[in-house]
Amino acid sequence: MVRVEFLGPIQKAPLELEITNLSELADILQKESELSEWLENSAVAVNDMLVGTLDVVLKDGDKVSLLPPVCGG
Amino acid sequence: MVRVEFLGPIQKAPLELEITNLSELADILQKESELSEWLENSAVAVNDMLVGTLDVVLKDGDKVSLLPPVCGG
Amino acid sequence: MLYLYDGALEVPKILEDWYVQETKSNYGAYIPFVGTVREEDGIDGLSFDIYEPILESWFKAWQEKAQLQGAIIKMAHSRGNVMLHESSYIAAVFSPKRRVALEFIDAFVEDFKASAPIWKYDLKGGERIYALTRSTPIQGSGILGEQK
Amino acid sequence: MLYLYDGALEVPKILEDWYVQETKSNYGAYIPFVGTVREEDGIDGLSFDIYEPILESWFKAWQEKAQLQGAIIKMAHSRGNVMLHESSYIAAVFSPKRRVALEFIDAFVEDFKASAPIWKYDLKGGERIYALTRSTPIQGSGILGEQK
Repeated sequence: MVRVEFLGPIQKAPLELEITNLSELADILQKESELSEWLENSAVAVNDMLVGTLDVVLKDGDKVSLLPPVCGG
Repeated sequence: MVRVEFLGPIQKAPLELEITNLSELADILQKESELSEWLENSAVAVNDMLVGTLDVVLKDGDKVSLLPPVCGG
Repeated sequence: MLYLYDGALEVPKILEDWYVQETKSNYGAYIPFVGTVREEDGIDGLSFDIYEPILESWFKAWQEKAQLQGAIIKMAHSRGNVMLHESSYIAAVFSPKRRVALEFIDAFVEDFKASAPIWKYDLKGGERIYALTRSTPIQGSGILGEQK
Repeated sequence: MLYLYDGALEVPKILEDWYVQETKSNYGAYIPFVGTVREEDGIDGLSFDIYEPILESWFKAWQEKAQLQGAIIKMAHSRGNVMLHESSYIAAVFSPKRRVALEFIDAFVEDFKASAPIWKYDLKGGERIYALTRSTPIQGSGILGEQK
């Protein structure tokens, strides 16, 4: 299982999914219309490392995080 | 009389001179060999305003200051 | 060092603590940047969420950059609510050299704004409203939204 | 405001006083620059002469520049002796805007170094030695030395 967390203002409970890469996750999340804006403006981290491509293999126990636009300070 | 002050590290007592412009002051100070380095690297203020040229008329009561290289902080 | 606090920062105490910590370190320049909540658009204050694991790795990468230049950085940030005219953010650089310090604080604060995983909300009439229009997508955002 | 002190600056107190003075002024950014005496070349400390009339007019011109951008500046400097690891200089900018503050502190500190009528001496073995090689001629220097 891969845990998917939605950070900050994205009001969505974490998911536990049987997926093996980020591309599968994109397919699943794109079906949820209330997420569409967040998918376009959020960064993605796997095990707390930011990634820049969907070509990322996921294994059991991995954590994927969605980080919407930031504004610290 | 015009008062000429030597600021900071220039170890020289103030002068009181009968001069009418900065060009005359340059002639007088250039005769003092121990000042030659200071004349080359010092800025000049008349009545506490920095000036960039010798074309400055001086009148009785004016103050001329020599400001050697600075290093605040 | 990275310091996170619940609510507003005690700015004078933090600035003093950091100064004292480095008293004998032989740095010639200490530049703190202090961010304070401004009265604007009728807000009562701001509120912050922080995702600490990524904030820590982001900060660690900047610490290493600082070290390469013989400098160090420190940062403090608030979690939760910070009201008008209170401060939520301090970043500081210590360096032997003035130019390094001036350039570092600028680059660090700007990257903080663009990249640090912190989310800001306006507090307004009892509501907590995500400040979307003042927020910046982290570099590389949007990959999950790409149509294949 | 421009503050001159005999001997080392009480940095935490000054940083706090300035912060408190502007608590309600609605500035979003406060950036102090603190300059501290470094151990270098076997010095025991530094010593400073200041020519106040021109320092004040130089500072006033910068205050006016700051005002045009909605910012303010404050500065403190030591007169006389400041020993190792003590601080002799604080410059600070307050601004509604981060970018203005970051750019202003840089420009202000650099012009301070190049133009403020302050002379620095190394304290070494009981002597007070003018730091000529680290000093900068003020712009326009040398007119009295020109051969006619």
